[in-house]
Amino acid sequence: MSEQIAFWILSAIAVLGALVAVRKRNLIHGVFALMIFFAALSGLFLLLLAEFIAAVQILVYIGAVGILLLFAIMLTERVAGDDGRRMTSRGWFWGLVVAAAVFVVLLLPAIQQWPTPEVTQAPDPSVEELGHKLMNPYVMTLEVLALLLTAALIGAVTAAQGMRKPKEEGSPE
Amino acid sequence: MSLELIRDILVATVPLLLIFPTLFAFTTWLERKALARIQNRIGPNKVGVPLTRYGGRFSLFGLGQPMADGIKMLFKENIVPRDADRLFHLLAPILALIPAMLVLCFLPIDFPWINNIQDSVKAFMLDGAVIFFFAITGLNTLAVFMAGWASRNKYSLLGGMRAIAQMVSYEIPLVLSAVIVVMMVGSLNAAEIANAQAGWNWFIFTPWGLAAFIIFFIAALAETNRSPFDLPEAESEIIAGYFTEYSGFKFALFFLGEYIAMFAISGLAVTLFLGGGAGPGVAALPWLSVIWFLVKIFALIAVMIWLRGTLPRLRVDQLMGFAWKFLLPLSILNIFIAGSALHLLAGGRLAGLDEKQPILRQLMEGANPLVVAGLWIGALLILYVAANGLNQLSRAKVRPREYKYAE
Amino acid sequence: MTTENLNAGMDLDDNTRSELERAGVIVSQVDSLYNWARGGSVWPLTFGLACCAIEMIASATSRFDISRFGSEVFRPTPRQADLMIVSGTVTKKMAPQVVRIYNQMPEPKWVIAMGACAISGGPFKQGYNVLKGIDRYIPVDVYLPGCPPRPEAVLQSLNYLQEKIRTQDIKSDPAFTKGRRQYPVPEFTGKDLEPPYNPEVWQPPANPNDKPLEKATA
Amino acid sequence: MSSATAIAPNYELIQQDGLETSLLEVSMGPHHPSTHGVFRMDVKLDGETVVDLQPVFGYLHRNHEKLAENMSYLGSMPFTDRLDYFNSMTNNWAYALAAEKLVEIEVPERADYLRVIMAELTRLVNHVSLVGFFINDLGALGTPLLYAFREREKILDLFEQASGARMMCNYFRFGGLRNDVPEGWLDRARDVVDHFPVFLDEYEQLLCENEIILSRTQGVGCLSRDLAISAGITGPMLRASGVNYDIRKVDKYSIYDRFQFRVPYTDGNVGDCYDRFMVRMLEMRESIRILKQALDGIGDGPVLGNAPKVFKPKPAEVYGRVEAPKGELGFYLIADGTPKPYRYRVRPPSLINLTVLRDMCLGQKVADAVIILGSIDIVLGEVDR
Repeated sequence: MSEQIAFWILSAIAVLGALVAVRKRNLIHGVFALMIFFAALSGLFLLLLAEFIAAVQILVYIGAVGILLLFAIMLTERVAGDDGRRMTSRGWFWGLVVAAAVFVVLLLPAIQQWPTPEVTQAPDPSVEELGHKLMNPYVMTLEVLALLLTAALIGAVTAAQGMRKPKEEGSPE
Repeated sequence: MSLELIRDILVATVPLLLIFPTLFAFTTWLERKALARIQNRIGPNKVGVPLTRYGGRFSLFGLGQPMADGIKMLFKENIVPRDADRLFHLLAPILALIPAMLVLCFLPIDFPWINNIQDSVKAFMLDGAVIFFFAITGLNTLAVFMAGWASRNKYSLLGGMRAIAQMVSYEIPLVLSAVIVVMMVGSLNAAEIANAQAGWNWFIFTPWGLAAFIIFFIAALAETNRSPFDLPEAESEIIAGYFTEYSGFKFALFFLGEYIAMFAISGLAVTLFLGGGAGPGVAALPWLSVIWFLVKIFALIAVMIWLRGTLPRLRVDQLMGFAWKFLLPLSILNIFIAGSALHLLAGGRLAGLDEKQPILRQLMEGANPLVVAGLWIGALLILYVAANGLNQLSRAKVRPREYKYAE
Repeated sequence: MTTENLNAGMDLDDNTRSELERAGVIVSQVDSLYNWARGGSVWPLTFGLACCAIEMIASATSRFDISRFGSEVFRPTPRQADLMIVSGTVTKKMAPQVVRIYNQMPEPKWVIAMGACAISGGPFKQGYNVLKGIDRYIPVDVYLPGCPPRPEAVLQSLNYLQEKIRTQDIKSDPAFTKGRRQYPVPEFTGKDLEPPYNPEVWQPPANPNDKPLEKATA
Repeated sequence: MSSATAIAPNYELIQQDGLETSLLEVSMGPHHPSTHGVFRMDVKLDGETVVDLQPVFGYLHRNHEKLAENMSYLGSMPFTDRLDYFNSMTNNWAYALAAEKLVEIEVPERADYLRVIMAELTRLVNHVSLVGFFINDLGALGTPLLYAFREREKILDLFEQASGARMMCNYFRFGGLRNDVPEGWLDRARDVVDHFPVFLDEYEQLLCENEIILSRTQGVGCLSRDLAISAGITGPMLRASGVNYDIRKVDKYSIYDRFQFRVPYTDGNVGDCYDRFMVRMLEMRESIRILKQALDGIGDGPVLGNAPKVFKPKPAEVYGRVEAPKGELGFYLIADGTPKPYRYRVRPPSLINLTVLRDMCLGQKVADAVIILGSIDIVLGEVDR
């Protein structure tokens, strides 16, 4: 019961945060709304007992991506937009259609398996298990990804080298 | 949700919210007194028991000072600049305090009253407690930025920008030095890390642990904006930095948040490197572990105060250079050293270890003392040479100069 | 420091006393606790104007040590300060800034006019660019004479101020009755400050010969 | 951003890569914790880098020169105290020298010795407090400053015993001193002077090898030899830029030719904040040398020649100058035969040393601008007068 209540509250916060993030013209307000969305998402992960993912969600998305966004915004000139102006574009209809299509596609696996089969074996989402998974079967994937990210980081540094002063390379990961 | 659970949560959290703010008040007094002694002064000694005259008989070494400051701040007028972003201006001090308070739950302090509550309520029993700690302390950055941006003051903005750059940079060496401990224990669980160091098996007594502790402490100073890394609030340059426009109780909240963050990060350092609640006499009297934990926290805070009284401030580019060019390579090298050492100690039996026990201790049991001694000397040597070399590399080149005398 | 202020807490008129009785003893207790607190924690502003600033700094140093009274926390920003020590000559170019900084301070706030110059213009009174006393624009709580006053005198003026605070009555304290005291910032018009004084806080002294003296002193 | 390039010709705005950032304009002062009084720097910042800096002063203009023109010659003496309020004794001396040239008064020997003692003690007070303030600007929370002030108090006690006032001594008179020092003063002075090197050792140990101070001050705010000479810089700042110029040696005014002392200066290679700091530290040692010799060599005798209190000098123009702790302090007097000077002009070392502030700050960080200002050693009473 309490999980249900928490789920609905967190979901409401997440949706509201996402909406505000999209609608706000003031960039800083938008970023902070986005962070609220991330925080609510992290709460939802916690409800699913995925505590490691929840922590990483905060660490990476709020701590790193959000800060990076703030940095990018501070480098631009006009921060505060006009909140009063309505945000419409001519292609809103097609946008809506595409959004709906993506939503359906995402839900497709769940729809296909309707009604949901009984869970026979409870997952064990402990950090330890995750560590073993990462270090045994998926170690190659992890390393390749890490290499890719390092390459991207070095590339970013190289690209930024010509500029005035290297800003933070960003993510603490 | 059962009543017991709610009771347990309250039992686990409410005392923390009472104890640490009280300690904060005491720490401000301690800091003022200690700085005064460093500077050849006496420090506050007139304001003692409430409702007595100043300089009365009951001055109690000025222990009433924090209380007077607190009451005064509470009733001080709250000013919001006209152009400020009112919502963010209000939220920033609150957001600065909440993460600092929150992470206190992750410190494995065995208060007597939490022995009876269920493990699932204890935050430090979480499998990923250490990761959570870093994730939540990182939110402090946002509060600082919010304060700097919302005040619409140029000094505040400069302070906020400095704070973000500094905190994001120093988080990396901070986390990387904690990785060493996680490697040696094989767990992210704060309670397990503390238990692994029971007796005198503190990780600071290993070469890589010592190096990691020093890196961690330096990065922690920067994370909590303490001298010599107090650039975001550098008085002589940018007035009061991000809280230039804060008055009254909001300012007090910032102050409180800053000190609670100091407690939290020192508490983590104690958990990771200084054996948690371990200390003499704990085996006989379990409640002593609380005392030892707090004593260790205060020892670290005393060092912070001492540094504040002695060192000047770094410049912003030197600060960043220090994090990226010195601390980061050193902490990565340290991880390599620790990993190789564990591997050498294990001699191929790493896979056969009991996963529920701290790795380092199992390895140490069957190890040859000569190998251990060789490893330690080697590790210390490598670290020393590396630190020296990095220092030479990252130091700015200066032209030679000579002082002459004319008769 | 005037005597009325000193005795404000003790000589209650009947009206206030009956009001106090209705509110119970607690009111007066809260009063004195609050006065104890704000008197013991007067944080000055880091604000030096001229020679006196050095003696103000000296009062915080080892030999004199203002921190004994809880006042060594010199705040660089007016937002967090309680006390403004106007230490030194206020020129006509600086006076608008002084008033502006005073306006930026949150209530309750106090002012010490330190040194002859801040009180009356001091030795430079005859100068064309010197304001003849900061009390023309902002209310001054303690006048501290000297040129410059010794650090001990700074400490004594702080003690006077604490005495004054301790006997203040919250109900009649301007800090709580009026909202933040903000006074019009004078403007330097090239010749003189406009207006020459703030009539709310200062009036030209009465001439014993009963002749209006406004123009002459301004 | 072409306008920005125009305002800062010798700092290359790095905008080539198309990153359009806006400049931040900050007005530092007149109320700022580290402007050493009421001084304002209008700073344009690119991030944290100073691209333009305009000093604004006049916030402490107290009409010193105009007041002096309406006063007898001796009447201005207490006002000179308040010029550079750290060094009232040397201010007195420079003015007394000018006036003594005007009316040609002889100064008794004992008075000359006492003048030297007072001036060198003043130099100690000034340098030691300046170093304290300088380290304070670096962010050291006052510990070195408070140590410096602890020593300063000892010297101020001597001043007080001699003249009756701690800071505004008003001790010099045309033709000597106002009064002789009290009995036992010389012994007490010797005591203070003997103990000062102990403190200096401690101070040097604390500061001169500190890694943070080294990295903060070396290579910051470089002043080249040529610019220093052409801008008319004097005092320790000039010597830190590698010019051996000390009025005590050049003019040999008073009895400075009787003392053995050296003038520390650099090889002119760098001329940064560290050099200015070090030159002052070294100068203090030499001051102690002079003080020891003066305290040993002082004899008995009167301290005031027979100078009238009010006099009408013949029309003339004179310039008297001393090596004040901050540089060349000069008084230029034009007498027109009346008891008041026709023109009274001060050559303030602080103001003239301040003229190169912009050149030293451009391209540095904002934190450096603060310490560069601190290393110039200005006192606003003298800058604005």
